[in-house]
Amino acid sequence: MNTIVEMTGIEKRFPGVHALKNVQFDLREGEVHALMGENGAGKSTLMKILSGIYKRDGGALRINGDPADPNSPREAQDLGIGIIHQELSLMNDLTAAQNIFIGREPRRSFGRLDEAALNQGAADIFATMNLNLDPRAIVGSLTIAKQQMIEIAKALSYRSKVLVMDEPTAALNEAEIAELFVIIRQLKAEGVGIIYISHKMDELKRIADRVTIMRDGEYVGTFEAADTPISTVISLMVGREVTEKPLHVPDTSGAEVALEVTGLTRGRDIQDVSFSVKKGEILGFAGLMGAGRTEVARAIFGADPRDSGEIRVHGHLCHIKTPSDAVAAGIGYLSEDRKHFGVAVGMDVRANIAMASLRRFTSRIGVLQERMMREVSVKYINRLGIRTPSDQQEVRLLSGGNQQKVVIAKWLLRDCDILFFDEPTRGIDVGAKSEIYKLLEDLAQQGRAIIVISSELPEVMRLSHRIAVMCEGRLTGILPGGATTTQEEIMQLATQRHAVMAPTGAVQ
Amino acid sequence: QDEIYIPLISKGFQHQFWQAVQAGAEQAAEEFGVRITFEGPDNETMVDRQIDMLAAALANNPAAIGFAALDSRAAIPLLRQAHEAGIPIIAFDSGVDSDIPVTTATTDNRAAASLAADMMAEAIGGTGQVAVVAHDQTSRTGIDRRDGFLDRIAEAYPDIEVVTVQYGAGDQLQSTEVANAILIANPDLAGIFGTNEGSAIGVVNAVRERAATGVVIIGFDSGLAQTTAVREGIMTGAITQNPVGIGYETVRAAVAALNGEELPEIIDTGFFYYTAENIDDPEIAAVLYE
Amino acid sequence: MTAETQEKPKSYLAQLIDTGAHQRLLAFASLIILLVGFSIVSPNFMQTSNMIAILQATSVNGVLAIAATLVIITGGIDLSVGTLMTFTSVTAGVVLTKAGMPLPLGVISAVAMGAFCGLCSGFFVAKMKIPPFIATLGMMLILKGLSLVVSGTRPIYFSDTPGFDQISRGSLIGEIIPSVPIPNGVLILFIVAIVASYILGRTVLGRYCFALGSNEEAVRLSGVNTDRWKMAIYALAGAICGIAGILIASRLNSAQPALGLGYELEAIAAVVIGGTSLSGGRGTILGTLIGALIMAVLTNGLRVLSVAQEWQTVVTGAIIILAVYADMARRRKT
Amino acid sequence: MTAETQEKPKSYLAQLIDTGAHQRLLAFASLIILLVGFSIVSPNFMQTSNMIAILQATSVNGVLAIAATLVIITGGIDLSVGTLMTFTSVTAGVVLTKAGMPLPLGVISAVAMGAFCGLCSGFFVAKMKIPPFIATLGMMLILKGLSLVVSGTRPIYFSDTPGFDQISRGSLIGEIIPSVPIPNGVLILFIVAIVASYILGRTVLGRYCFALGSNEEAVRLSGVNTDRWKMAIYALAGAICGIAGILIASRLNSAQPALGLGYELEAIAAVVIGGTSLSGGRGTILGTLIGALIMAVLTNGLRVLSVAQEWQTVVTGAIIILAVYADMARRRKT
Ligand SMILES: Nc1ncnc2c1ncn2[C@@H]1O[C@H](COP(=O)(O)OP(=O)(O)OP(=O)(O)O)[C@@H](O)[C@H]1O
Ligand SMILES: Nc1ncnc2c1ncn2[C@@H]1O[C@H](COP(=O)(O)OP(=O)(O)OP(=O)(O)O)[C@@H](O)[C@H]1O
Ligand SMILES: [Mg+2]
Ligand SMILES: [Mg+2]
Repeated sequence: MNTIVEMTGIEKRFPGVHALKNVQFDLREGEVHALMGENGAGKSTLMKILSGIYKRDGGALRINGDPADPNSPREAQDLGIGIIHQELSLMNDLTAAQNIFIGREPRRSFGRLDEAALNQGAADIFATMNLNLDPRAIVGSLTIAKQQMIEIAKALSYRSKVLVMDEPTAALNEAEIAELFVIIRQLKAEGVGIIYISHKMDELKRIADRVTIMRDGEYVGTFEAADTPISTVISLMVGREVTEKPLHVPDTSGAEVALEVTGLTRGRDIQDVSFSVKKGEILGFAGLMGAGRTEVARAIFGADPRDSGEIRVHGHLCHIKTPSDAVAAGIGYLSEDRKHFGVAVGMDVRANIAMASLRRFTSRIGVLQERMMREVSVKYINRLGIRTPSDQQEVRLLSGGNQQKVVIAKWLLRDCDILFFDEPTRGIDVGAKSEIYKLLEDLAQQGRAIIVISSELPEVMRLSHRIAVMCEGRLTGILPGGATTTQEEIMQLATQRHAVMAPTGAVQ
Repeated sequence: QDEIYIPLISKGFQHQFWQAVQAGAEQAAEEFGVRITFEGPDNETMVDRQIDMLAAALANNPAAIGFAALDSRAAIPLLRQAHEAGIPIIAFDSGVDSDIPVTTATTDNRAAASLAADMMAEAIGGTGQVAVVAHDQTSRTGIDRRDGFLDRIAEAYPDIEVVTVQYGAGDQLQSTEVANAILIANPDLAGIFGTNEGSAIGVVNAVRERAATGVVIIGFDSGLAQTTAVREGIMTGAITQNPVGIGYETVRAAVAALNGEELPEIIDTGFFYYTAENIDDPEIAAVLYE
Repeated sequence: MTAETQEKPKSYLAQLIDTGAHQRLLAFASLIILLVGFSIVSPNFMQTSNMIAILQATSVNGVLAIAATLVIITGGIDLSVGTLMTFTSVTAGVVLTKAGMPLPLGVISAVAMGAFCGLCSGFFVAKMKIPPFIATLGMMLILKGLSLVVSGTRPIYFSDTPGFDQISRGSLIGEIIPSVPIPNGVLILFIVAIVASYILGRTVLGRYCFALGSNEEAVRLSGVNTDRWKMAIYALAGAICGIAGILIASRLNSAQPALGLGYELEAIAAVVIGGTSLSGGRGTILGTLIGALIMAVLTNGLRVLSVAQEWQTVVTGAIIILAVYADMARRRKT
Repeated sequence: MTAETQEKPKSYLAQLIDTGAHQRLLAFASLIILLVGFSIVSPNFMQTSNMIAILQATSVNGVLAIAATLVIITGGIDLSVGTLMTFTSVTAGVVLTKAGMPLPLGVISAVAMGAFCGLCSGFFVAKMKIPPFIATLGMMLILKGLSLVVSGTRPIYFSDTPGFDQISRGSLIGEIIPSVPIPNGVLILFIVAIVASYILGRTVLGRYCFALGSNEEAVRLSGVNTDRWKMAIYALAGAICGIAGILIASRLNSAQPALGLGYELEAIAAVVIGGTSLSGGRGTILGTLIGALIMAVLTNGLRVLSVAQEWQTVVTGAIIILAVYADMARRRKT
């Protein structure tokens, strides 16, 4: 097999951060080469250098043996390098097909667009991906998962020789991941080299041929994926052993009900959803993409209007119309879309962490107490291991996973009694993930009610004391947590379509 | 409806000058039992807006129209349309380059400014540097007053040097800054001519702020601030037109035209030079407005 | 399970009307309400001649607003539309009157000068990375001054160019159907609107217009030469301002060098009332047209009602807010 | 792998100067270049009295620009600053002259009226979800009309309120240090700047100002009552316009109801020249102050040089573009 990409001695510095120190990497034709490392290890930076977005400060890059120096995304494309970015970079006001073919629109004379060919082209790509999506759908109105699929479709449409996938599955669920892997195997067979970045360890075994591990901007080593146990990879990444405690389901039968939702309805997205969470309990929400879990959380939180439904907090009926009502009632919601709803990327880490709790850091006349904020934010930076040169770094400059940790810190600091975590570990590395699981368990132990929405079944099963399953806007059932519940049981409820049976929406 | 309706389209409406014209027109309207409306664009550059106003006025089936053209030729097609519909047009303030208007009620701005030049020369003793703060570079009145002053100086007073002409848009604040800069740049300045109310007040403000002594100010138009400045002696004197008279004569001429009376080609409403001495003369007081 | 196959694509016109109509229904409703309201209150309002006066009054602002729409969709703003219009009319004046060229050359020179000045603004924005607000503010001042310089601070009359005033004032339609003497100026407005709408919806240039306003960085990362396209869009907007320059010059039968300041706000207002977002990425020409009409109807109606001028201003302000509120409220519902 | 612990926090003033100075170095450099340039060309330029005239000329536009800065940082825009200033000066005129109240009450009424009108704009934007451009454009027209209505379309003179003209023209500093007779108007500008800067940098209100401009939805989902804060910011901006209203009324010793149109563009230009982004989320008061000074120096310098008016405009446009270009070029380097 030919080596198509060869990077040696790569250096990159940002103000205050030495992001890459003498890093090497190589990619062969027709292989999937996984790039692993903690949040902020430098994976995305390395790939941005490869794809012409950043200029390297030092080192050499060879493509097919020839020295190359792509200075713009365009030049990288011409060298046959395509990339799916970690952060979605789509034009929200345009349709799916228009996004995919931006810059390469099928044209007729005088710069006229051939819209039919454009949509057909997109439909063809979607067909090969086994994706059910209208090429004319406006991207901004789609869920992140679908947006992610569009990014993938766009990258595929370039027919690159080298395809970089920076956390393509962070927003996808099991079924979609399976589809993606089918595509990857197909590309492999065509001789495309794929660089694959992910924090989902199981994917390593399923798809990768080789794995390169990075730590703190340095190259650690390259191994055959088949011969290397996951635990070795993890300890090389994190620099220590990560031990997973098994789930212990506490007995909450005597506990007070913290949140009770009855008959929550909004159009077709949410249909008569009722459930309750007790103090000290972690309720997991499972379901396929578009099942409506996010919508339920947003409706309870007052972020979206609802048609009907009652919300009781500690037994009292609450009229929640806006998120500020919800927070006042002690409900917090960590959004799944950190870029749009989670962080203010232009502001610094400290300001973001304090955002939901400013009142606590404000004197009576409205003056902010920066010192207190600094102490607290440094505390959370340490506790969550947020990799940042200082708490005054703009969030925009952090790696994706570290941005996610900032959002988590914001809600931990806010200290709500009832906390919704929507995809809390999206893009977070294994080490930090287990830290966050511990944090959630601690919060529950302190008597808070935690609701975790996650598209990763193992995560739901690892955390939940009870598991609520949704399908097409209905709550199809609530299963007990712990070892007694199997993935199959959850999947069965998650695919229980309306035609099969009426909603069971069990209130316990 | 046998009510006689006469819309007046002026060059502006929020300035004191135009308010005084309106007052005169309303006075005549009451006297002759006609209904008038008075309208003008925000500033004197908006030629096309004035034409839109004329078009809207025509929609209301007026008996006659009073019109102060921002551009003497641009409105001719619409005026012709009105003329053909048998609506008499009375021009006021400045003329229209055509024989459509039955008469024009106006002041000779050039002659008025030339009188200002004479008064300026007299006040500074026929020699020295003077400057002009004008209100507009392109409007008819702005050009006439500036050129009337400049031409008279050039022709009759060889020892007077006009060092600069600058424009403050008739905005008091902007004219203040303009006059400030002129005073700074020309420490030996003997006099400044302000070509309308806003410009003149601006000059007065600047002279006050700079505590500049010995600068002769000649103004134009009236208004409380200007008459006060004249009384206090900060402003040597000012030219005033007879805006109330312009408004009055316009409406009166319109009524006369409707009655089939013969009208002179020009109704000259006159202008006056006032100083602290003659400001309270009944003849002068009648044409000043607050 | 592939994407559902679409119904067969609609004709362009059908699509134009359809997306327009359903998206802009309420701005349109505001317009109708205004028209009906004024007709009830004043019998003189709903005359053919007054309707034509309204359309005539819309023509210049409408064309400027179309130019502004293009730039606003890219996420920029163009403050120079008003003075650029003036500058192009002065250009035509110099070419026709001072140089004595034939009429078509005058028109072409105005449009070309508009495109060139637009290109300059585009260069400042795209290549020099100056925020559009400042680049076009600077351009606005430069062109205001240059108009005065080139014309010698006095109007240039087209009395020697027979037929020039017919460009806007004549009525081709009126010659065919004498009962609807719609002036050519209005015809030109609609032609410009249709062409601009076609460009926006159907050409690469239009596509990049929306794409740039949506997420410029993403477009750049896709390997598109964003600078070049941006400059092209500003140049196109400039050329459209050149058409506005010809329209206003023809209407006044003269190039008025001091005109133009303040027109930019009115044009942008029409754009925003028409539902185009100042943050870019979305907008329609039809909406802009309706926005411009709303403003013209409002101004004309209040005048025909002889409302005192200071109250005209107050009412205009209030109705603009209400019209946009109604539109917003409807859009939030869906 | 934690954040390195910071150096000890700087004092507020040190921080103000520091972040300001290093961020705004080049806009500042443009200012210096202009000052030096004009001094070389005209010996009359660099006099104390002219410097004071420039500062005096900055005062009104500077205060308006500070108000505009607050709103722009939230991602909005305020077109009503100019006519709101006028309306508050008329308010003060009515309270002082027509109602004969004592001077402090006049000042308070102007500021309160400013805050109230700002609150209305804020309500339109936050609660009625009207785009800021339209909400404040409507407000601009409403206030322009109301100023004329309330004043009866004529100036209100403060001749009966002794000391009123001293608010802007008098010089407290000059009484203490006779050689630097800086007028109170300038002093007030600096006080407003310092207070606004403090509010932006050190209070919750300021924090939300930036946060709203940065990502409003994220702030709302953090449980913050964004509507209320937004309204508070518009109200604060309105109150600052009230101060500008007092300043201009005092300077002209009269409330001029027809003034104010066009002042909004000048204020926004100062803000943008000062490096505040129209897309919100970032900006400094110091930058705005420098922006306003650049504009005042430019206008004054060209006038002192007696450059022909039409060329003044051209040169102003060109220099604004260049100044911002220099600033951009520097910022891209870092
Ligand atoms: N433009 C930038 N300016 C300053 N620092 C940067 C910039 N881009 C990245 N960094 C820093 O470089 C380091 C590496 O970031 P990178 O995005 O490559 O991490 P990553 O390995 O992709 O992490 P994640 O798994 O969280 O996505 C981080 O500490 C990050 O804060
Ligand atoms: N911004 C939006 N505009 C229109 N429809 C939306 C939007 N966001 C979500 N939807 C729709 O709402 C439904 C449920 O949303 P969503 O996919 O977020 O649910 P979920 O169960 O949280 O799934 P996910 O696994 O994607 O988080 C879907 O039909 C989706 O298409
Ligand atoms: Mg990354
Ligand atoms: Mg979701």
